[in-house]
Amino acid sequence: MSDELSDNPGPTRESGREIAWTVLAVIAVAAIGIVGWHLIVVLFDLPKLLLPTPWQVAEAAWQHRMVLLDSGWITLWTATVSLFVAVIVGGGVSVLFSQSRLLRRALFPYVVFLQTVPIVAIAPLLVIWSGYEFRTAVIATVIICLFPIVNNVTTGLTSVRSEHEDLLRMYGATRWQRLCRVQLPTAVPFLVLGARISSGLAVIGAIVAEFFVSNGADYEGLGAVMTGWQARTMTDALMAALAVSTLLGLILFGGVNLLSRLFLKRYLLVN
Amino acid sequence: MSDELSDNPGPTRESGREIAWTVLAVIAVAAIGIVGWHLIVVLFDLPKLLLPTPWQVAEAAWQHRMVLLDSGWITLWTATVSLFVAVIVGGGVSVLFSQSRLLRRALFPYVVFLQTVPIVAIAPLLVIWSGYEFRTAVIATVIICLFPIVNNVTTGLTSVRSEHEDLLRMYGATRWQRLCRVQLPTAVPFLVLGARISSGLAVIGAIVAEFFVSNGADYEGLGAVMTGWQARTMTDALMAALAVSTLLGLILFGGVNLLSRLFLKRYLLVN
Amino acid sequence: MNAPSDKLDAGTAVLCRDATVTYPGGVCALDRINLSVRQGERLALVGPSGCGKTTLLRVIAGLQPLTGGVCQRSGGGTQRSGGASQRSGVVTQRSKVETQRADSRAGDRRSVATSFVFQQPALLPWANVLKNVTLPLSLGRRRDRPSATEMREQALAAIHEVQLTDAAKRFPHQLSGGMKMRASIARALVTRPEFLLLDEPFAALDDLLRNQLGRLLLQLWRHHRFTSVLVTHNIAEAIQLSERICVMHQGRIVSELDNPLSTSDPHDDLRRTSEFGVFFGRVSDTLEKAASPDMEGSFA
Amino acid sequence: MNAPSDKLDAGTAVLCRDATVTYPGGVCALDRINLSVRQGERLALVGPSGCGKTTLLRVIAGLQPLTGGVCQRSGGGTQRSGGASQRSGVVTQRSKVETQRADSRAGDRRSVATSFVFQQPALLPWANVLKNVTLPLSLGRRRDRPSATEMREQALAAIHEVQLTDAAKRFPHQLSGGMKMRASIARALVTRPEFLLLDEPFAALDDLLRNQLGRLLLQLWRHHRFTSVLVTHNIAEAIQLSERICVMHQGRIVSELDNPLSTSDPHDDLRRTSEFGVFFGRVSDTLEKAASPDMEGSFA
Amino acid sequence: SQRTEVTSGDTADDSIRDVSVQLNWYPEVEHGGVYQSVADGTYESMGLNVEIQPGGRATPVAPELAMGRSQFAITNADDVVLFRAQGADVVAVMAAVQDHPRCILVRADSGVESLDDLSGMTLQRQAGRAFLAFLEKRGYLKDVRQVPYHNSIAAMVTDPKIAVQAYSVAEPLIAEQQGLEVRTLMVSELGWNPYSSVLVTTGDMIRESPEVVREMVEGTVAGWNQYLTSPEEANEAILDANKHGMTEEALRFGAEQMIPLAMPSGKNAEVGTMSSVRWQELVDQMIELELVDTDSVKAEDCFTTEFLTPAE
Ligand SMILES: Nc1ncnc2c1ncn2[C@@H]1O[C@H](COP(=O)(O)OP(=O)(O)OP(=O)(O)O)[C@@H](O)[C@H]1O
Ligand SMILES: Nc1ncnc2c1ncn2[C@@H]1O[C@H](COP(=O)(O)OP(=O)(O)OP(=O)(O)O)[C@@H](O)[C@H]1O
Ligand SMILES: [Mg+2]
Ligand SMILES: [Mg+2]
Repeated sequence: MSDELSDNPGPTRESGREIAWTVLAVIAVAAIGIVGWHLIVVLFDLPKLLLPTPWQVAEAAWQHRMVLLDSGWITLWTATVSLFVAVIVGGGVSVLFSQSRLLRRALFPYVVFLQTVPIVAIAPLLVIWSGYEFRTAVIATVIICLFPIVNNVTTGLTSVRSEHEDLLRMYGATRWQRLCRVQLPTAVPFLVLGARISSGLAVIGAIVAEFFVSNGADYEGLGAVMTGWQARTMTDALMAALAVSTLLGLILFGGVNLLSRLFLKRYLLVN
Repeated sequence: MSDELSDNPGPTRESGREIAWTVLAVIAVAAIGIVGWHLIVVLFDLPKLLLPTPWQVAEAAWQHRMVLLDSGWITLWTATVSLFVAVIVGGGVSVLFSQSRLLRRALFPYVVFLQTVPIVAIAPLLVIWSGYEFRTAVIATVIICLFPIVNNVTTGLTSVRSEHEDLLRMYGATRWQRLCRVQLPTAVPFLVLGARISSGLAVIGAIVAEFFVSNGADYEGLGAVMTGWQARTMTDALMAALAVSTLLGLILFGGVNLLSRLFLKRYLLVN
Repeated sequence: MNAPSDKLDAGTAVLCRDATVTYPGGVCALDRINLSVRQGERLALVGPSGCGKTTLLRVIAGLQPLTGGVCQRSGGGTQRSGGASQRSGVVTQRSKVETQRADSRAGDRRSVATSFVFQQPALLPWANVLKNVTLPLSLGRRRDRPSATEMREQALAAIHEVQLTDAAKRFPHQLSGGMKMRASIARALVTRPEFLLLDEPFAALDDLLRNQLGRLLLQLWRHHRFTSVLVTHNIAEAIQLSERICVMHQGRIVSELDNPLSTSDPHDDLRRTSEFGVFFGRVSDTLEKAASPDMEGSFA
Repeated sequence: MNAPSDKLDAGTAVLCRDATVTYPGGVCALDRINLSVRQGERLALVGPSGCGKTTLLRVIAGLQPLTGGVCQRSGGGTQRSGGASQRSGVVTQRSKVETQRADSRAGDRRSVATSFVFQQPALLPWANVLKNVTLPLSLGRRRDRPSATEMREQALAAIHEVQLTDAAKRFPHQLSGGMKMRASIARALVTRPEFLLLDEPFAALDDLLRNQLGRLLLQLWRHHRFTSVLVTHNIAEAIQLSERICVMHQGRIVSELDNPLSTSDPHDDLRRTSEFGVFFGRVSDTLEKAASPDMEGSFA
Repeated sequence: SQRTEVTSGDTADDSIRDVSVQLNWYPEVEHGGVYQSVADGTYESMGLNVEIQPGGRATPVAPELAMGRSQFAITNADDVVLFRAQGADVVAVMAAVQDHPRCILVRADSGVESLDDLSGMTLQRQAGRAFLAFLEKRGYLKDVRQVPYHNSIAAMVTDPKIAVQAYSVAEPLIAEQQGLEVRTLMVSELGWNPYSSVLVTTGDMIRESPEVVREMVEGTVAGWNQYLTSPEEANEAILDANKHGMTEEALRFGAEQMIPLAMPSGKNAEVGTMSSVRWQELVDQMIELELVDTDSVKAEDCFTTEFLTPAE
């Protein structure tokens, strides 16, 4: 998961064998979890409405596979776009913040505001201003994912090692040079860390945004589907949808990891 | 905000003068924001229930000051306890993860699950299992704040510098010694970074949990109050509540920063 | 703050008056240092570990704010007590702001191109040797910045001078300790600086390389007549590479010795001459005397 | 994997056979090294920067896996090719798992207490000097671990030996370069190791301190007769502190020279004797010959 | 339906007008009349191109009207009063449902026979709803633990001590489908009975385009009349718009339940009518419950019946 920061960059570390082991381990845990779940349902004789058995959930998933696929795809798209926007915007804000301590201190409380404001509470306002659009869902989701990026990247940009600071001063680096040559590379591991957190938040954000935004017929993500199923107390289908949302989270999380390994590896090495 | 990581530990850095400047800057930004907001309302002649003027919000805040104070206090308490629990639990999980690569890989997807599952969707289940209690709100909030801690601390624990690894191997450190002497100190800056993100999430989590968990009698936080006001389209009071929630976020955020400065300073210095 | 009265004489490169540095912990690393370096002079600083050599070098470079006294550098900024928080983004006192501006402007203009070989290599871990060495060429606001190919060529030449050609594409974590220091030396030399500050540059190198690089330095000096301040523990090295040797002890300059051998061309047999032996002994004795208990008492 | 045939002779501390290390980038840092170190022997490794000294030391310490050959240490583990991914938590080949276990068990038992002075100080930045020096005493599974006060006293004694008493409470970032190395040396000596590996320990120190610490090492050796391998660029130091000098070049040991002066008590005038001069010249020549173009050709 | 033909004839030469109706919740039987008129082309024949904007959680009905994104909306009468108290010029022009379907659902085995027996129960409710203030004021909620409504009746399955706020046209069926016997306690019987499924528009709209309002009202009344007779076509449209939250069965059940609520007297003529007495009563009640300030809302501003009577 987080080994890039500590492991030597041996090309054979991530061998196929190891990946196979990982997959096996994950499946083993899943198997244990599913059996445990089933036992709980059976032992306590829980009604389906409260907690369906894994098998019932699987059936529901199969029955609603097209809906899950379609809406899952839409939600994934919302989450991905939002994460991307959050990285860009958050990175930009952080760069601004890194340029002036005063600016940072003056504006940081307002970034905390974005983080603290319950999206559930401002979603209606967003809808009023921006309408029942994909755009609105993205804005809401970006608000949710922004803070981890800003917090981490700002910290990264202001964590330049003192020896590098000296170097920059010696050679009269301009702000811009300082930023590109040292600050941004220093911030990369922090960005990756933040983007990982945001990748999960993006999925949850997209779903919550959809609770509010996708009432219209033309835009129907997992969140909208889940609201409907909840109203009909279709607990089994609801749980299938939850499983899909987790899958989306893992996809985004894995994507962030993969991209960072492919393109940012050299910045992740601690020497 | 994040200067501990880069600045020299001069005792006079955080001088009173600088704090005064910061406060001034924050207030200046607030003033600009409030004036802009007022102008927008006046220029576009927006109805009060769409966007009240700052003054109307202030009036509403004053009018409902007792409610805001009481419920804000409850929410702050929920968020604080949850953040604390999240740090303990998340730290524990991370320590487990740091001990075995296989364990880490096998279980990490399930931590991502916690992060991705919309609390809105599982809150009803939680309530059924745990009741309309403070406890339930804490559980829901912990679920929300856990991931940033686990993600960051695990990364920190596995980011031990290779020179320190060598040192530990040379002197035959046990797992436990390795953990206490090197891994945990290495992970501290990562923990602080994660706790900062979680401090905001804790407030939003507590509010969202209260949407589901509050019971009219003895446990009624900001979230519950906001639902009621939203139903009555009391936009002005709602915005006052949002302001309070931001305040709570800032308090927690500041608390995390303060504690880390007081007790963890030596671990935050990059040398 | 650049008051006219502070102007340096034409021939003076550095002038420190009562320069004092007390670190936050209370350690007095520099204790009322008075020092002047002429343009084009080669000065060596020797002294026991922890006596303040690195601190003095950083003061001269403008990297270390003073807690007392003044230090001026021709074409550079003025360090004085009060300009304490140079790395802070928020400066509240007007005088501080000005001092800082003067400093950074000076850094930008680089009216005197300065290079510093730090005691630790301080390479950028995410850049390979070539990129690290190219860095100083690509920084600053110079109008006449060389093209990318020129920069590359100059960097490769500097890398060749420190015998790292084979490792030009390697990253710092793939280098040995000595190789890192050599990359750092190449980075300092690549700009052909007019002012060179060297903090134990050769400590991690073997004698052969040390001599070769020493010769390289002298050769460059004959062409460019740069001003240089060299910190070293190696008295022989100090004698071979400098015109004047300042002996430091516990934050003070306890002795300045003019080097009688400085004009000679460096040749390997220099060390075997009797003049060398005599002067070596003098420096050595000064050092030991400074460290002896009674002297220590006078500084404590 | 600890097959009986691999057992070392009683008097042998280290035995490397065809030990080879090729780094991921393709650099061959050690090229079929054959080396044996006797119990209680003082060995010095000299050679140009980047020739593989640090790598060899790390192989001997068990920190660097081999890509070919074997290296055994008495009471310690066996390094052999195949135990490549020692820091990985997941090892798939059965043989790898076993190798690793053997290694770590050996480390835990510490049947031979080993200390390593790394080329970089490698201090824990969040601990002050005293805590850093106490560290080795508090690690491991030793039953007879000293009490906290004993550990503190031993650490303070070691700190006193490297003349850092005044700085015992300072943190690494408050130390000068030489002081960091001294703290690192104190940390290595505090356990009174039976096997001492030193990677250019005195490079950042002035001659006076260097001599004092050298004398300290010899004194300890007379009492404890530990085995030691010292990497240094300083030929004089190698002569004063070792019984045998191995000259390395480009990953190979090109020459082993028995030190005729090793038995003598170290005194400051040793350097002025003619025997010293002669042996110094021999080592020096060997080094230079190794680096000369025609030799270079034979290694390339 | 004859009237519809006449009107459509009057406006035949006018260009088609686009109007949007904002619903206050996910599409359901409460919006049946509107869907009916869209589905069977009633609106179209009157020259209106009606677009239905579905609602959902926390739908900002009044702001949508104020912003002019929708010209009409469906909401409850008590919300109209609240909106007006907040300064939004929202006016009711037609009320489809005379008796409010609001009810409290309890399990048959809970021992609760009427709303008087609620004490000791846990009520899942949406905080801030006006009927709660009413129940509270009248003392029905003494010793009742009020907790948030989870948009589902799942909690009742495990706990007989739980009561859930509901609409009599929807949740009882869901409970039945889950094999749960429930009792439906109507709040309207206690005297809290605002109109439901109220068609609202803005004062500006009434002043500037009264003919559009009139057409809209007439079309919607016609739609409701049709829906209460044969809901199949509209139900299909509703299901299409809310396929995850609705089922055919639920819609059929809801439409059936709707008939007595929309026509307590059983006469078609009653559909859509409003009386100033009931509006006045509602406003008085809300003032009494301190939901709105005295004098902030006048009952006569809340509604107009001018579009319910045939044009002169
Ligand atoms: N950042 C710091 N904070 C506090 N004290 C410091 C700091 N840096 C250096 N010192 C102290 O200041 C004194 C002088 O340090 P300096 O680095 O200048 O020594 P030096 O002459 O370069 O020594 P060496 O030859 O060992 O590098 C030392 O006592 C050191 O402990
Ligand atoms: N982690 C690594 N990855 C790749 N190459 C490496 C690595 N470490 C060292 N090397 C290379 O291996 C060779 C030997 O390195 P080593 O550190 O053993 O040299 P050394 O003899 O200690 O040199 P020095 O005297 O400069 O410290 C060098 O060419 C170096 O570039
Ligand atoms: Mg120094
Ligand atoms: Mg080395």
